[in-house]
Amino acid sequence: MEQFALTHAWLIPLVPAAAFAIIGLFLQNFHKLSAAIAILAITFGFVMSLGIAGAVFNLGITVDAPFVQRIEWIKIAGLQFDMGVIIDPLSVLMLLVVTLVSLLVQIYSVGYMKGDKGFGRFFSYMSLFSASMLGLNISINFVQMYVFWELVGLCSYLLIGFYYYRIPAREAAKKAFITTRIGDFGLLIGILLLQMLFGTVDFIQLRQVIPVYLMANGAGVLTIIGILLFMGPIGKSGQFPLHVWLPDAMEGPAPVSALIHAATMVVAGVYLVARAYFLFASLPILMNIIAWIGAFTAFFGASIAFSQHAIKRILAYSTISQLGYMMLALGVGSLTASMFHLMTHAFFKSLLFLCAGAVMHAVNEEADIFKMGGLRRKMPVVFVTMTIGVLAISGLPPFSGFFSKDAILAAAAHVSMPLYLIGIVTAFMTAFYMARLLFLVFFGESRQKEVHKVSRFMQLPLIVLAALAVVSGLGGYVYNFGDWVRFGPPVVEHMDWLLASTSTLLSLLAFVLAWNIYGSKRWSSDIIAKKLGIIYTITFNKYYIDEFYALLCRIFIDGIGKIMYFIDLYIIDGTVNAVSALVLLFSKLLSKFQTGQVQRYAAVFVCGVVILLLCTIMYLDKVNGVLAAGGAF
Amino acid sequence: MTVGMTHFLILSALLFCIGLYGLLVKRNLFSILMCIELMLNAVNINFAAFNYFLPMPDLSGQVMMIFSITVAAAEVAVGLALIFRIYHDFATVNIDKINNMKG
Amino acid sequence: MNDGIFTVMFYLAAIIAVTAAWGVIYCKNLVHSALFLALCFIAVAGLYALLNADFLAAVQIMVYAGTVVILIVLGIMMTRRVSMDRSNVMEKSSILGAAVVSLLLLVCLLLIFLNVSFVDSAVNDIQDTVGALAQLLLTHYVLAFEIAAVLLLSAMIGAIVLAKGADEK
Amino acid sequence: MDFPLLTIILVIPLLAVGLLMFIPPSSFKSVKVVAATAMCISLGLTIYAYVTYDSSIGGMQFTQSIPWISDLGVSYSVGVDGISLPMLFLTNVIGLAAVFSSWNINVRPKEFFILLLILITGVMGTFVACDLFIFLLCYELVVIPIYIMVIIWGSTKRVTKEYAGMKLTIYLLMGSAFMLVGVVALYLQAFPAELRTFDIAALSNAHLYGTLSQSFQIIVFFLLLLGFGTLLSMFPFHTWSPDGYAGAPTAVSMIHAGVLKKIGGYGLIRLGLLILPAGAKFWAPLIIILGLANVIYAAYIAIVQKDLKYVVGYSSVSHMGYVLLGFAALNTISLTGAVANMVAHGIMSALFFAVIGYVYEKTHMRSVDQLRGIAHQMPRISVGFMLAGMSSVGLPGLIGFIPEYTIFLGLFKVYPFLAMLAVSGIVFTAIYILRVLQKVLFGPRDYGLDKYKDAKGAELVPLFLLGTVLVLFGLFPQLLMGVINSGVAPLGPFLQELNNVPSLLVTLGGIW
Repeated sequence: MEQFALTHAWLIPLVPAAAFAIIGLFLQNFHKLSAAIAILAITFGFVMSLGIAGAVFNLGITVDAPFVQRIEWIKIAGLQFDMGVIIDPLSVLMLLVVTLVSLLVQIYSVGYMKGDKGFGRFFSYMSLFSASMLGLNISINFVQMYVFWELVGLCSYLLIGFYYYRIPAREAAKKAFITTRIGDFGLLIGILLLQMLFGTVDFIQLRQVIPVYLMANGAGVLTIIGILLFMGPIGKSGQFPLHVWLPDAMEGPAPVSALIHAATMVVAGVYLVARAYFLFASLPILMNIIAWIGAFTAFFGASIAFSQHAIKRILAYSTISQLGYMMLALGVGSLTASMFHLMTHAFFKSLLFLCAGAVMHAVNEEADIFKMGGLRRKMPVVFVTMTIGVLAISGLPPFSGFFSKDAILAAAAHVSMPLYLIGIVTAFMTAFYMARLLFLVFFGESRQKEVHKVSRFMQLPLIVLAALAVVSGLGGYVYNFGDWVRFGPPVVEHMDWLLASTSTLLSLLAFVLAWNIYGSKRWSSDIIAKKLGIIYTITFNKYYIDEFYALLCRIFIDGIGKIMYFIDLYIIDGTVNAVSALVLLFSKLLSKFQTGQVQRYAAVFVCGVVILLLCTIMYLDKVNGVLAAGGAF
Repeated sequence: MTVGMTHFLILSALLFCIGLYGLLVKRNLFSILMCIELMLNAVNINFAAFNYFLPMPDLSGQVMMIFSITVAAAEVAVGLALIFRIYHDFATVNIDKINNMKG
Repeated sequence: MNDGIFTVMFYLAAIIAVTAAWGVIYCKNLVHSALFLALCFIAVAGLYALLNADFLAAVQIMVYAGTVVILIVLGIMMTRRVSMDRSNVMEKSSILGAAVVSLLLLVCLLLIFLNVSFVDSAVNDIQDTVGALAQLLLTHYVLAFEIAAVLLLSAMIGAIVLAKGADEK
Repeated sequence: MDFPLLTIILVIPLLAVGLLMFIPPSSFKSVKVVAATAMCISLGLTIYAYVTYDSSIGGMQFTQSIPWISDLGVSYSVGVDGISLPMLFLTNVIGLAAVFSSWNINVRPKEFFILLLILITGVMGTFVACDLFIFLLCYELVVIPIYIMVIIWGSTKRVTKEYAGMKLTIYLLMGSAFMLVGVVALYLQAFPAELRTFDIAALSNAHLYGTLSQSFQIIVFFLLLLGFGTLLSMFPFHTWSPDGYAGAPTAVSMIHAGVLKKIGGYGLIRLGLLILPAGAKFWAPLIIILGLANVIYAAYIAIVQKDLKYVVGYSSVSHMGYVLLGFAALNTISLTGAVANMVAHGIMSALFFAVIGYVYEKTHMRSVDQLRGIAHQMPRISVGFMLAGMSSVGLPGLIGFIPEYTIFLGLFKVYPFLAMLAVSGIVFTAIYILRVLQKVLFGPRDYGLDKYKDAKGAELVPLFLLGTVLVLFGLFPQLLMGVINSGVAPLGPFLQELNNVPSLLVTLGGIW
């Protein structure tokens, strides 16, 4: 079984892809069947991933000695791309996380999407997404990764715009695609430059040639390439300044937000950096950039989440913030911490999103948390699971977030104090806004009269994810996550209890604060908002970045476009039309000579003949010569 | 001075130019057609003369005349038909009135 | 043929032809012009006969003096509306230009003809012209001959269609 | 090869034309069936040729040569290699799609399909011709039907169809006039009088004998560049393209944008590069600049367009810029990419025009402002739109990605900084394509559009056919790249030698 799973790992993305094709082409209108096929396909993927995980443990496959399969995709003179499978603990972790979350989210969707006209379409997109994401996870080279990278982007586009009849949804979808495209532009250039420099984009080969190159040529060009490559993750993982699409992406259905915009696709950027860590880790300047962008994004996202009202938007900014954490971890050199957090975050954040979906489902798609309240009695399962999620993300022991976040903070503290401080402040803020969310939604007096029931299909995944959110951190800590998913030699993790207790205390403090403001209403939130004044306004309006981008776009895209069109229409085409008008004018002039009087034409014709004859006269002696020689004409 | 090639050529030139003059001054389509026939005849005289006076083993010149006459006959037929048509459409055979091609 | 007679006959025919040609354009009555044209054609036929083209002389009389002129006269009849008296006047305004152009052409032609020295010693004296012509037409010129036949046919059809009027059905 | 496959492929549409002459104009159905059958057979044979073409040997295959005007060195000779075979395939696919997308033509359908088939034959002829004379002949054969079709079956929006038809025709003829001058000069110069030939292979060797001096090559290549560049809608000779497509009926837009334009790129490679290498090398920097202008300038303009056909028109100008870039980078990778991009763009623009044609035919609307949310009423057409749009954006898994990637890669090897600019085109493309897609396809249901039906029956054939090719060549690019590579890879050493030939930059540097 393990051996089979290992050598047939390529089936993991292929089966959901087949499910996509079958559902998309034939089964759009057979709702139950399409859901069954999609879930079966991803279950197959999960089982296979488990098998591969077993194989990795038993056969001693490590990050230094991965298992690789490849097949030729393109081969032309001077260029060859392979498609293939790379199996090492890193990719196995991703496979497990993606298949598991995807499976649970799809089960949840059976309940969530019930009665929607696009049910079949939804599951076909979900299958396509799973296929692309899994394909991305097992990529053996940059080009394969780029291919799937774009495909997950497409799925994200399709799923954000799933409710295509809603204008915000379609606008958000467009925004997501174009914003990530800007990042992909850099990524593509980076890949091209790598290909040019080394003649290969294969991870295994690059890993061998890059140190040699660095020894010989220094880090200059590679740093530029690295920055360009990093533009991709900035776009895809919602890092500042290309984060703007992620909050808007919440226009998609809640399961989509949970799966794509929290657990899997957005971490593709983190995964790319991790996969190519041999490149990034050898470039100190770049590592600094990554760390600072990550730290800034973490703080920045949290500060906006502070003041938002829509439940999924808060979670979206929280996702941005957590992704910042992961980048920070990568930047400070701890691949282990980053991937650890990636895993735990995938569980608790998708849990949170699914809970949010359930809440919104129950209260008629109301999104504003200030209009909710007192839901803990009416939906106890959701309340309990959501609380677990909130505790996990706030980093309280013994929930998973505690271990992973602590690992990141510890790593940051080792490298740079400012980064650590930003991290710990962000942790405090995270706890505060999550508590705010929790208290506003589930405590206080009830404002909804009717609450829809949460179906079984939706409850089961919540419970499983909640369980994972509890144990995944502890499990990882106990079973030495760092032995497997690592860069460089295995490091023995040990808790830095000082750091851990500091952050725990801060989180508790945040909870108390939030309870006083939002739970017991001891302090009025409005007054605080007023006191904070301009700061509150700025964060509430997301630092006006969207407006700024819209302005840029109007000036540099529409404005220049209009100017160019003007040039095209009146200068280039104008010249052409002027030439044609000139010709027309000339022909009008000439046509005056055409009197329509045939006899005039004849007279002119004869004049021509006369001229020809005059020419003949000039050569008359030659004619005579020919005649005299007895020759005929 | 014996009558030779040159005489015939001059005669044909004379006839041709008279025909041309008529062609240019007349306004009646029939008249123009007649002038054209005149010019064709002038040309035919040349053929006959060349055939007769130049060292030539056969009657190729006369064959050319036959073709020329054929073409002239065809031309008269079509020309007359055209004139009928024009008369039918314009109710005139005066060429000045037929200037639809005026630019 | 005797040289003297040849000369006399030539001048006679030439004078008739030129005079008749002048008559064609001088006459104000269209029918008179047509009659002069016939006369001119007959004179030209005479010239052909002088040039050992007896078959063509006959053709000339039959086709031109006979058919063509008659056709033209018929046409004149069919399109006649008023009296023929002034049916064929010259356009006063274009006389000068036409005269200049024609004279120019004439002068040019004369210049060329008078300055080219032809060697007209040998005279093509084939007796059986009809036979020789037939021989040539059906051997060397057979393709042109056939094409001429097709041309006549198509001219005939075209003339019928044109005269009948295609749009009248 | 005993079996004259290519000749048969060429002759079948003409046979259908002959057959159509005898079908009464009133029986619409049989006219369409005959045309469709002919194109089906032709496409079938082309696929057979594509499959049996031996890429491991490469070179001209399925050749056939019959002397025609031996005094001038003209012969009817046809054959395909790795560069022309994909183009032939493209022509047939789009030809068949064009026939089916014109299924609802009810104004003089007989004349329409006769002209369409002649047009397709002409285009195919240019691609299979191994003789320059035949090439030109077929090219001229193409221009006239297009004019008539635009004038009779076209549509008038911003510009009248008469204007559009005239602009299209005059531009093409102007281009071909330059080209003709160049070709005649080439013909006269390449060989001494008694050896003169129009054979392309022989002419391609002429520069080896030194008869074509460098300055001669530079001048003649410039003439060819004007001709083919106009055809390829090279900046600044591109304005015919959006106007022309806007006025033309669907099938003409499809064929014109899909394959006819590609004759420009094909000609630049086959005649420009192979016969006049020094000229090509000399002008390469200029072509790069103009190509970049195409890519970015046209993309910018496409962003502000309202009429769907104008968007696609400018988008095709923009994509042709990539072809120019791929050509002018002058290495095997970029050349492969250029040829592949011609195929890719052909398929996607044909699909675009097909779906726009359907929408226009049903609603008589083409403006982004008027059409909204048609995914509600026309889901199948919307899928076609999405496919075309996404491959235009260069999404991997569809046909557009690999060609662009290879072009970029080839260009990076020569002009890295300009290449970065070129890559930015992918962002602009995404902007204008997505703007159009989301406005036209998505959004609230417009009940005013409810009376219009989705595509069905024969109308689905182009969507399915072109969509299949898009996905197939996207997932398995080797099917396409392998064949092209067999045509381009042997040029490697030849292109290597070109490195030593001076280019425009050297001359300019000298003046400096």
